[in-house]
Formats: sequence, structure tokens, C-alpha cells
Amino acid sequence: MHNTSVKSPLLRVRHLSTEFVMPVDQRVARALEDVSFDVYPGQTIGLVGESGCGKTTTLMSVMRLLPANARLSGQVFFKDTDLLTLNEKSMRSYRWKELAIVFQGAMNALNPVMRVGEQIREAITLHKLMDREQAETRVGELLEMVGIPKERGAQYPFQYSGGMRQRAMIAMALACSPSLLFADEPTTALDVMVQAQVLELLKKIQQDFGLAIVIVTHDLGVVAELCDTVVVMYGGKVAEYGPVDMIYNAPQHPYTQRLLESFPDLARSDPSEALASIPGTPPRLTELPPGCRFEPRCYVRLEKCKFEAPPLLEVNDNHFAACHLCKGAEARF
Amino acid sequence: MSRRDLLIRKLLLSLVTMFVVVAINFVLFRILPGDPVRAVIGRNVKISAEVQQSLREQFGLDKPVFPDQFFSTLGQWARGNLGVSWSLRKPVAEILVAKLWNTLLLIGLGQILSIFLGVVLGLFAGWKRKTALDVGALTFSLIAWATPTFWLGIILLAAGSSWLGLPTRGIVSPENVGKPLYTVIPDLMAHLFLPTLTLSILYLGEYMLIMRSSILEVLSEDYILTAKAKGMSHWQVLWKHALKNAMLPIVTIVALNLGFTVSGAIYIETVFSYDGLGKLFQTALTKQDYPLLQGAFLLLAVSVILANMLADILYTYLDPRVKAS
Amino acid sequence: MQESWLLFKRNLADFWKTFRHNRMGLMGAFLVLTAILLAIFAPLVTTTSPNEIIRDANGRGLTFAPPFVHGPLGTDDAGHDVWAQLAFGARISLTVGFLAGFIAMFVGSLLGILAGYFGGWLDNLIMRITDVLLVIPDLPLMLVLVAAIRQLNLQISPLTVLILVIGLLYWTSTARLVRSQVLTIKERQFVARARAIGAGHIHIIRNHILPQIMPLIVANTVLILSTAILIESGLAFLGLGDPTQPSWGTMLNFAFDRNAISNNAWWFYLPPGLAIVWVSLGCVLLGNVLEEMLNPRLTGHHLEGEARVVKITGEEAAHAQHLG
Amino acid sequence: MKKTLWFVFLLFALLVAACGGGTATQPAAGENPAPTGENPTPTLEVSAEPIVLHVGWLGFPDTLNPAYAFLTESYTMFDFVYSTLTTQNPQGEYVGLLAEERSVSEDGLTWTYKLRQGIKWHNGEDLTSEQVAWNINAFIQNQDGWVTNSGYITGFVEARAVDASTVEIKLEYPISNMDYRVSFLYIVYPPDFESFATPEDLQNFTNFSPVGSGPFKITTLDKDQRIIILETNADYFGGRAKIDQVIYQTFDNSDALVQALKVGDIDMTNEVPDSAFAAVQTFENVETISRQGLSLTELIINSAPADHDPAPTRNPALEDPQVRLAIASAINKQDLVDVVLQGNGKPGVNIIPPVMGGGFWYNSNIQDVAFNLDEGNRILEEAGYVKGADGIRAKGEVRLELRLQYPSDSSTYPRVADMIANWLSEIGVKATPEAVDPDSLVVATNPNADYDLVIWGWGADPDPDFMLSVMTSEQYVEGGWSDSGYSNSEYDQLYLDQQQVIDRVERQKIVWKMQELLFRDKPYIILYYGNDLEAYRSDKFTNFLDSPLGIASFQSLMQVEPVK
Repeated sequence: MHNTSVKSPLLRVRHLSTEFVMPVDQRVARALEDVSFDVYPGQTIGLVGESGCGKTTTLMSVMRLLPANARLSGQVFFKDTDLLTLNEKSMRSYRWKELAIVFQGAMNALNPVMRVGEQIREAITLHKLMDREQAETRVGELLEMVGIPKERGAQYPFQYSGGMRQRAMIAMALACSPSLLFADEPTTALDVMVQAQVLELLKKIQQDFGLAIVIVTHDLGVVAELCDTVVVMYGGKVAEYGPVDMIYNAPQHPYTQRLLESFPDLARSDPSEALASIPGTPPRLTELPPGCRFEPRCYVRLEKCKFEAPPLLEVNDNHFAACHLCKGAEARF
Repeated sequence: MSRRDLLIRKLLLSLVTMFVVVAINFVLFRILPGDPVRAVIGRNVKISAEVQQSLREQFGLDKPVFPDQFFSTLGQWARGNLGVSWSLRKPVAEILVAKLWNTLLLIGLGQILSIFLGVVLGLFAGWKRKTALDVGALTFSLIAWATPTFWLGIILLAAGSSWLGLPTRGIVSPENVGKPLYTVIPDLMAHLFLPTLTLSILYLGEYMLIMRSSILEVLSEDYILTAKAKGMSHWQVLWKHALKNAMLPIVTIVALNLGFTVSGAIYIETVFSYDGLGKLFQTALTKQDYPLLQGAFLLLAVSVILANMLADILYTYLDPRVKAS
Repeated sequence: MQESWLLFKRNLADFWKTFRHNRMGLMGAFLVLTAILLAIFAPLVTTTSPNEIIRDANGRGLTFAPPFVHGPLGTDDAGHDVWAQLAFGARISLTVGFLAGFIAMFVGSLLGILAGYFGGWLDNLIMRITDVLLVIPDLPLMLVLVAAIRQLNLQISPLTVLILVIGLLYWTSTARLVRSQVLTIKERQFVARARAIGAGHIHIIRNHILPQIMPLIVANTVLILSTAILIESGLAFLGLGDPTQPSWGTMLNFAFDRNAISNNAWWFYLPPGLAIVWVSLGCVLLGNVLEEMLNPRLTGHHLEGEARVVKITGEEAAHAQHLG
Repeated sequence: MKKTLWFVFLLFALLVAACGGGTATQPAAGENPAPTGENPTPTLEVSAEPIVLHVGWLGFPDTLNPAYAFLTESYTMFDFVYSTLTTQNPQGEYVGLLAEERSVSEDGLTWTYKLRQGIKWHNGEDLTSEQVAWNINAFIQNQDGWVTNSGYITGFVEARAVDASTVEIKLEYPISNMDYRVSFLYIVYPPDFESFATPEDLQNFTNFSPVGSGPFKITTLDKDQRIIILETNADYFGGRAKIDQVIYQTFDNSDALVQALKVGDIDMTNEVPDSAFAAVQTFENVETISRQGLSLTELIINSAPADHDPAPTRNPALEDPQVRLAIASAINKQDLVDVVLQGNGKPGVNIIPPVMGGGFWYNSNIQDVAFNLDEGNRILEEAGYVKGADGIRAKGEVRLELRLQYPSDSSTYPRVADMIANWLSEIGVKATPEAVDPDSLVVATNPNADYDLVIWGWGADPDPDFMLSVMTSEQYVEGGWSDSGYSNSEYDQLYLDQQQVIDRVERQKIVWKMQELLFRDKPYIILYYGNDLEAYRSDKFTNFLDSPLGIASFQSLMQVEPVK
């Protein structure tokens, strides 16, 4: 684990809230509320939770890639700049050069009618990092680095296998040597062998370049393998946040506990032995309960959980949880 | 599937379609009532039974419809011989060719204008969804779509001729008849303006709607988000990533739309007294001129089939997913 | 059964909740409904029969009388009340449009389900037929068909001929749409399950497939209605309507044949055209909205402006900064 | 991509530019000098711009071969291009045209025509008496070929050139209306017509660049764009027209025609649609003429003899004279005139229009059946037709349900049918209107006798003979003129008589008697006589000849001159 106390954080997310105004009936869906966490240089953070809990929204909010019906508030400091205060034009210069992203389902993340190499080169020349010729050489290097023969840069995405496409995406993400890489479910929809390759690749990159990675996943196995810090999200809020071993070994939030229980044992080889799923469904973002969002599904709920949302408290050193059952030291954020 | 296989498949399909069209064409026109010999002669004629018989023989109408008439007709069509028009007493092919260019000119101009404007407008409308531009363009398109062609044509005819003094009939002024068209372009354009405008307005709506939904679909694809995440401006994303993807379906749809275009031409040519295939078709119908009607129908249907085939071929060149492998 | 049908009903309720907020959809519904009401209540909203000749003081037919001479919409070339013609014409136009639309829907859905569900040679055959129909220019084909059927002396009324020809030519898009939908539904689990427990084809189609594709069929039918009404007006304009039962297209046919334009009788040639635009626009709006609601893919895209950043107060900002 | 876009831009720019340009070039009429060929008098050579008269019409000639032309548009052109031995003058009298003098022998069997001197063909050759005789003999000997002339030469034996300027026609029997008949025999240029071996070859000859001797010659005939350009024949024996060119252009849309007149794209038309006439009257600088003419519109009732082959397929009730009477009493002819013709016409009674021969031939003693729906109902009630629950009368098995057909090329008849159907429904008769294309309608009426009621019209000749011939049983054969199938031996005999009675008053009696028979039997119910409706730009041209010949007749165009 990296020593987080020495360096200053690369990314500080503070009280980030995101709402979507539904186009049809103007109802407001509160996708994120009061999300805070830090990313230090060279660190790998995992964002976990069920689908719809706000993991991807967090990444999109930070990169400001959300559609027009989204409303953001809070702060997102990259180094010392609050990204949320930038205008669109200055924001563009941060994208890819500082913050790159690998989307989930690389199937559609590459333009089907453009050569892969061309799509990577485009990212480099767009930010005027080098001239065209140099960029082409660089594309070759990048492809080789992710294990794709550079000649195949002249091919189109449909000529690639799923794993190759994901690797090409990673190569593209590295094109401008960003200091922070977001990976949104990088292994979903890939078969097991390929998943392992991609994870291996991410690990290698992390080691070679020392960049910080934020991985969004619902696969706790991936988290255990790659991450040093975990952010567990539920219903648009951070439920628990802390070092990976703390979370795995001493989960504080009932949701985290359930999540870990529901996840098949890593040793268990047959994934078809179903997840012991948590009864109930996540709350609808348009009809959030006033108190703790997990209250309706919680098995240890208190009376006040219904009315009072628990704050995110530091239960241990760098380990935070948002539960009325947890006796925390203080609210750090 | 490789491009070659795909093309062969399309070609076969086109051939089958063409055969069906030919068969329908033949059958349909044979069941049309009326005595064709009478139709040649007209109302006010005394004509002996012998002359009538000789006319029947001349047109091959004395033989059984199937197989004799069917196969002899088929063979002739294959050789480009569409028979002789009963009412105009000229080879059908010759008549059609003369009118074809006029219709191509009209439809071509209308199509080019409306495709260009429709694509541009649809692109912006889809991109700037729900803005005033989009609502305006969408409203225009939907109204254009809902407007009967002939009605719009007549209103424009009335307005254009009274307010702008534009000519109301034909392709060129009588003085310019017989001159090569390129020498009388101003006159030609004055005549083409109203019919082209009518056609353009109608197709424009169609193409705008198609382009709008096409671009909407493309813009919600993940690779657009990737491009945006790369730090590209909206313009760059639109131009470099969205446009080509959105244009691909347009190629196919433009070809498929030709049938619709032909229908439009029938109304427009009727309203503006424009001598093209559309009006010829209608005239042939009222005169029960089977060979002419058959020829016109065949020409229209085959052009649409060919245009579709062409679009398919074009598509294989534009879309790399078909091109390679 | 009826689980799927119940689901369908509940979806309908949900649907109405969303639809209520869609301005375009409401507008479309308004346009279509007003036209239907006009058709139904035609005798109540008019004071003369559409075939009555309005006369001047001397008993002569009052032709081309503008609205301020004879209200509310003046008279046509034969001295008929244009408003009465319009109201009663709605009956014919809508009847032809609706019946033709429903025939198209029925044939299209049936063939689409057959093709999608059974596949194989049947699918191939049906799809090739649609391919052929798709490329044959429709208007010429219809002109010839209507003329031919008319003159075969089959004792079918002209309107029935129109309805049949339009209905039997415009089912291709429905068939394709339904087929592709059926193809995806067929692969879903509940169908496989139903098949596994030995449910018959008809049972599966009725109880599992039909409820799923129903909304789609409805949306598509509404769109076809507008086409049918437009086509009817076009054929009537070209003189293939029934002069004794004037539709809006027939009115326009009369208007143009009888020189309404030269007479500046805008009250004669504008209203029927506007009425056609009114209804077919209504159907298009409605159909598009329905389709969009079924196909939510089109509700947003990635270049749609920027997310709004809501500034938080300075105090809070300072607080956050301090903590960070 | 970029290239395509540029191309599109260019085209668009071109179109926009052209539209601006197009409006500017509107007075295009004078821009192009006429083909100069044999340009005539010195005064006209001084004025650089030829005087062009633009005429708009709604049809186009089917052929310019007089042997086989059926459309009136063809005959309009024949009048300009060809000449006949006699012609009608504006007062309705027959005068010589090619013939200077004409005389008939005592026995009425020999007609002698003395030709004018110095008549030339358009190509400069002399027109000779042999050529005239060749024409008449060709018509007589090749009736299968010269189909359209055959009615006019019945009873002709032969023609002979007596000398260089005299032609003689021998007849089988005296003919009462020789001048009228001869006025329809266009004298064509023999070299153009000599070479055809068979009648079909002759008829297939379209003759689109005819050589004639008339006051105008055709320089351009574009069948695709349907434009005919005629140039004045400077050497015409009747003098030179005051205009240089006449341009005929065809409009498919009558509103477009009216619009063209309004904005001055055309200078005159003799086909103002009845429903637009009132509007045209209000146009600035446009003069209109509404004149009673020779046209009539009738309701044909299937009257084919029961033993006709094929057997008539009609509602048997139509054979009942009372039903015919009831139908006649249920038609408001004045309403038809007021509404359909917008007042430009007269209710019809007889098959002979009232203006023919200045009213001489029209039987004014006949009192028409009055419009009276009650009377119609009473007649049917008395005849045993009882109203059913659906409002349709029936007698036994016979229900009064009738087809009401009309030719699809008319813009007036749908309205007529619509109104008649409404009236008939008031007396318990259900009539179903149906547009049928004209050629099919020809076959349906004759010889198939497969119809009930048909609305149709005739343009009568100036002489009663033709209209009367239409109702003879001899004409009810395939290709004949009869469409009602009317068959009455008394009528047939009267028809033959009137052809041969030279005395005009005697002939009048027979003609009147024939009209009485027709009125009694009602094979036709004559609906109305529509006026000839004409209009011209009075700011551009003047001195049109306002006569029954029409302002578009060659006599009229000979005297038209531009407004100074």
C-alpha cells in the first residue's frame, strides 16, 4: 500500500452531488449525493456497488461528461483546480491529457468506421502533444505495449476481438500519458481468460507509469486483486470508504457486509452457485427515502435510520462508514 | 460476409425482384379492361371488322395471353423493345427516353437540394435537440410530411405565378423549345423553380427526419462519449465521428425513397404540366395505352430497383465493416 | 394467461402517466380526436346537408360564395356549404384511412408474427415479398390497381376498392417491424419456458408475444393511418374517389377541377387540405411520440449541451477547502 | 465528401441565381427573332421584333393528318394550314374559299367550282385543279383510309378537273347541304399523301410538318412539350395576317391556363373553363366573350333494341317511357346551367342547338318537361314503382338502381353527375356516378350496350345533318356514331329524306319532326347548351373577330392586330 499521508492527493472529490432532471415529467433523480473521496498519485481505487448506485455517474461527473439534464454541485479538485469551476473549453484541455477513461463495453466505445490507429493518433494530435509523424510512431508503441501488433492499427474495430478492443482502448487512454485513469467496468462482457489479461495489463501499466487508477466495478474479486482503497456506494451515496484490507476484513456498514457475503467465494470455482442476493431492490432515485437509503433493506436498522441520514464518519484511520451503528471519531469531509 | 458475396447476394435479390416486377407488370396490365383496338381508334371512327382484326394481329392480341403473349413480351422487353405506343404511335422506348431526362432533371434537382438541406438541418436539429432550431425544423418536417403533395403544388403554383410571375407550365418558354437546354438555363430555371421547390419541401422534411433520428442514434453511441472524453469539441466530434456514421443509413434510405419520389413526380408533373414520366404515366392510364403504361411502369420500377442496388454497392464501399474481410 | 396481458394493462397506465407530460403527443391526440369528433357529430355541427344547393334571393345557386356571404366557410362551385362538406367529408376520409390502416396493421402483424415466429422458408417468402413491394413505386401501382379493379365491374363500391388497395399495399413496414420484434422476444426465457412446458404456438403467440408487441403495433398503426389518409386524398385528387361520398380528397379534386384557384376561393381549397394536414399531422405526432416512448434510446445523446454546475455558497466552499 | 458538398452548393447557388434571372426574363416573347426564312413586307422588316400571338389551350392535336384526325385541336390546325373549297363566313353563310364561284346543275347532280387565281402551296408551288380533284377522288375511293372524311362524301361519285381552274363533282343524288359538306374537306398537298399503299399506312402518317395553302404554316411542332409555332403565310391568297407568329401552348391544368392569361403569358384562349369565367371577367386588361355555341350536353339513356347483339345489359325499367319521363322531370336543368356553367349556357331541349342556322333548325314548338320532383314521384308511383324501406323504388324484382357514367377526361361532368344523382335520389332512384375513361365508354355504349345512363356531350356541326345522323339505327354498329342505340324506322326514313330535300323550308319541317320523335322517345335527355367562353388580352391585341366562328378561327386571326 502506498503511503497516502506523504503526498498530497491528485484528485479530491468533495460533496459531489449530481441530479438528473427527467425529460418527460421533470422529476428529479438524485444520482449522487454528497460524495467525497481522495485519489493519491499512483493509487488504485475501486468504486463498488450494485448497478445504479452512482459509480459510473461519479466518473462522468468528474470528467464532466454528463448530459445537459444533469446538475452538479460540490467540488472536484484536480491538483489545485476545481474542475467544476472550469468552462467547457478549459475542461477539454484536462480531458485525456490529465484524466483518461476506459469505458465499459469497448465493443461500442470505438468508432466503427475509423481505423483503430487513427483513433488513437487523433487523441495525441488533438492535444498538440507531437506532430503527426511522431504521433504515428507513438501509436505503434502504444499498441505494442498493450500486446497488439502495430500493423493492426490500420484495421477497423470490428476486425478486433473483444479483448483486443479493450486493450486498444487502454492504449488509447495512455496516449497522452495522463496522471489519472478511470476504468469503467473494464472487464465486463469479456470472457474469463480475457478478463485476466486485461487486469494483468492494468496492473502492469499502474506499475510502469505510476499513474492513479479509479476502477468502477461490481466485481469484488477485481477489487481485491487490483485496488488498495475501496469506495462502497449505495443509492448515490458513499456507504463505506477505506483501505481494501480493512473493508474486506472488517466491514462496518451493513450493506458492505451483505455485499461481501453475497459475493461468491473467490476460491469457489463455479460461479453458477448463485449469489446470495440481498433481499429487496435499490431505491428509485426519484423516490429516495428521507433517512438512510439502505434502511428498507437493512437487517439491523434502528428507528432513527428511517428519518435521519447517517453522516460519513471516520471509524478508523482512513476508514469511513455512513451508518448510525458505527461509532465514528469525526466527520472528516 | 465478404463484399463479393454480399454483392452477388444483392444482385440475385435484385434479379428476383425484377422478375417479379416484370410478371406483375404483365399480369396487371392484361387484366385491365377495355378493348385496346378500340382505344387506338378512338371514339368517332367507323372501322371495318377486317381492319380491326388486322390491328389485333399487329399487336399480337389474337394469341393466347399465356404463354404466347407473356414470353414474346418478355423477350422483347429483354431486348429493350417495349413495343409501340397505341396512342402516340411511336416506339415506347423512344417516348420514355424523351420524358426520362425531364423527370430526372426535376427529381435530381429536388433530391440534391433536399438531401443537402435535409442532412444539414437534420444534423443540427438532432444535435441541438429540443432547442428552438430542433422544434422548428421538426415541426416543419412533420407538417411537410403531413401535407398532400398535390395540394402544396397547387398552392405554390397559385402563389408563385401571381406574386412572382413565374411560368405555370412546361420546361421552357415556347420560344426556347427545341434548343439545347443548357443554352436557355435562366428560362429553364424559372420553369423548374416551382416544381422543384414543391418537391424539395416535401423531401426535405423526409430527409431531415431521417437524418435527425440517425444522428440522434449515433450521438447516443459510446464512441461519441469516447471522442468527447478525448477532449474534442462538439464540432470536432460531430464532423470527425458522427457525420460519417449517421450518413451511412441515408444512402440506403435515399434509394428506398425513390419510390416515394416517383409518386411525388406524378402529382407534381400533373399540377405543373411538366412533361415527364409522371404525367406520361397518368396520360397512358387514362388512354389505356397498355404498351406505354407497361413501359413506364417497368421503367419506374426497374430504376428504383437499380437505384437500390447501386446504393447497396455504394454502401459496401462506404462502410468499412463490409469492405474488408 | 393473462399475466402478460395484465402487465400490458399496467404498462398502459404507466404509459398514460408519461404520455400526459408529452406536449407533442398531447397535441397529436388533440388533432386526431377533434377530427374524429367532427366526423361523429357532423350532423350536429352543420345546418345544411352537404348536398344541398344554397340559393341566393332569386333562387339561383349561390356558387363560390365567400365566408362572409354564407357562413362559416362559404360555398363551393356547386353552391354546397363547404363547412358541411368538410364535416361530412371527415367521415369518409377517416373511415377510409382507419379501415385501410387497420387492414394494413392486421395483415402486417399477422405476416410479421408468422415470419418471425416460425422462421424458415415462410420467413424467407414473406420477407422477399416485402422486399419486392418495397421497391415497386406505390402510387403507379395503386393507380393501375384501383383502375383495374374498378373496371372489372365487381360491384364493389369505389371506397371499398380504395380501402382494400391501400390496406393491402401498406403492411410491409409493420410486417418488418413486428418480425424483428418477435425474433428478439422469441429468444427470451419466458417463451422458452412456455415452450418447454408444452404450450402450443397459438398459446405462446397470444399470451406471450402479442402483449409484448402490442404497443409497437399500435404506434406503427397510428403512423400508417396518416399515410392511408394522405394516399386516399391523393387518389381522390386524381379522380379515383367516390363523387357521391365526398372525402376531403374529393373536395380538393372538385376544387381544382372547378377552378377554385382562379376564383380565389381559398375557403374552398384551403380547408380540405388543412384538414388532411390536421389529421395526418396528428397521427404522425402521436405515432412518433409512441414510438419514441417505446424506443427510449432516442431520449438523449452525448453532445446535448453541458451539465449545469450549481454553485454552492462561498461559505460552504471555504469549509470544504479547509477540510480538504 | 467535400467535393460532393461543393457540387451541391454550386447547384443550389445556380438555382437561386436562376430564379432571380427567370423573373427578369419574363417578356421572353420578343427575345428571339422569328426564323427569318421568307420574311415578308418591308414594313415588318423594320420592326425588329416579330408580332407573336400566344394562345393557350387544354388539348393537343392527335395527328395533323386529315385522313385520321379526331380531336378538335387537329381541326383548329387544319383550318390554319389547309384550305377548303367553301367555308362559313361570320354571318353563318357559306362562301367560297379556294373556290371563287360555285354552281350546281339543274338536276342537282353536278357541282362546278371555279378556283381563285394564283393560289400557292406553302412551298411556293401552284395549287392546281388536278390536285383538288385528286383529293376528292382519294376521299371517295379510299374511304377506309380517309376515315374522317367518309361521312361528308356519301353520295359523291367522282371529281374531275375540267380545266386549269375548274373542278367538277358528280353526285349520285341531289344533296341538300353540299356547301357544308365541302367545307370539311381539307385539300391536302398530294405529294405528301400519294405514296401510301394501305389505309393503315395512310393513317399512321402523322403529318407533323404539313404543307398546305392556308394563312399560317407550322414551323415547330413539339409533341413532348406540346407547343406549336405557326408563322404567317405571306403569300396567302386571302391576304397577309397582321401578326407574324402564333404560338399555341397546351396547359394540363385549367387554373394554370387562367393564371397565364392573368399575368399575360398568353394573349388569348378560347377554352376558358366555365367555372373560372366569372373570375376571368374581373381580370384587368382581359376582355371576355360568352357566346352561345354549337355544343350540347346530354344524358344518354340506354335505348338499344332488345335484340341487339350483344344483348343490352341495362336496368329493364329504362324501357318504360314513364321512367324516362320521371327522370326527365327530376332534373333541374336551370340549376345545372346556374351551377355547373355558372350561368354561361341555356337549359337543353333538342339535339339541335338553338343557334344552329340562326335558330332555323331548332324546333321551338317543343315544350320541355318541367322540373318537378313531386311530379316525378307521382309518375313512378302510378307506373307501379313503390318506395322500399331504403328509399329506393322497385316494381317486383326491378329496383330503380342505375349506373350513371361519364367520361373521366371531363372536369364538368363529375359535378353534373353528382347533382343528377342527388335529384334522382329524391324520386327514389339510386344512381351511382362513375368516371370511366372515354375509350372504354365508347365501347360500353356502342356496341356493347352495357350501361344505364351516361353523361356526355357533342360539338355539333353548323348543319343539322350530323347531329341527326347520330340517332339513326344505321349508326348503331361498331365504330358508328350512335351511343344511345336509338332505333326508329320512321326516324331513319326522315333522316334520308332531309339529306335530299333541296328546299330549305321543306327540309326544316322534316328536321323539326325528327326532333319531336326524339323528344317523345327520350333516348337523350338534353341537359344544356354550354356557351363558348373566350378571353383575350385587350392591352396587347385588338380587332378579334367576335362571331360564331370564334376568336381563334383563322378568319379572326387574319384580322387581329397588336395594340399600338
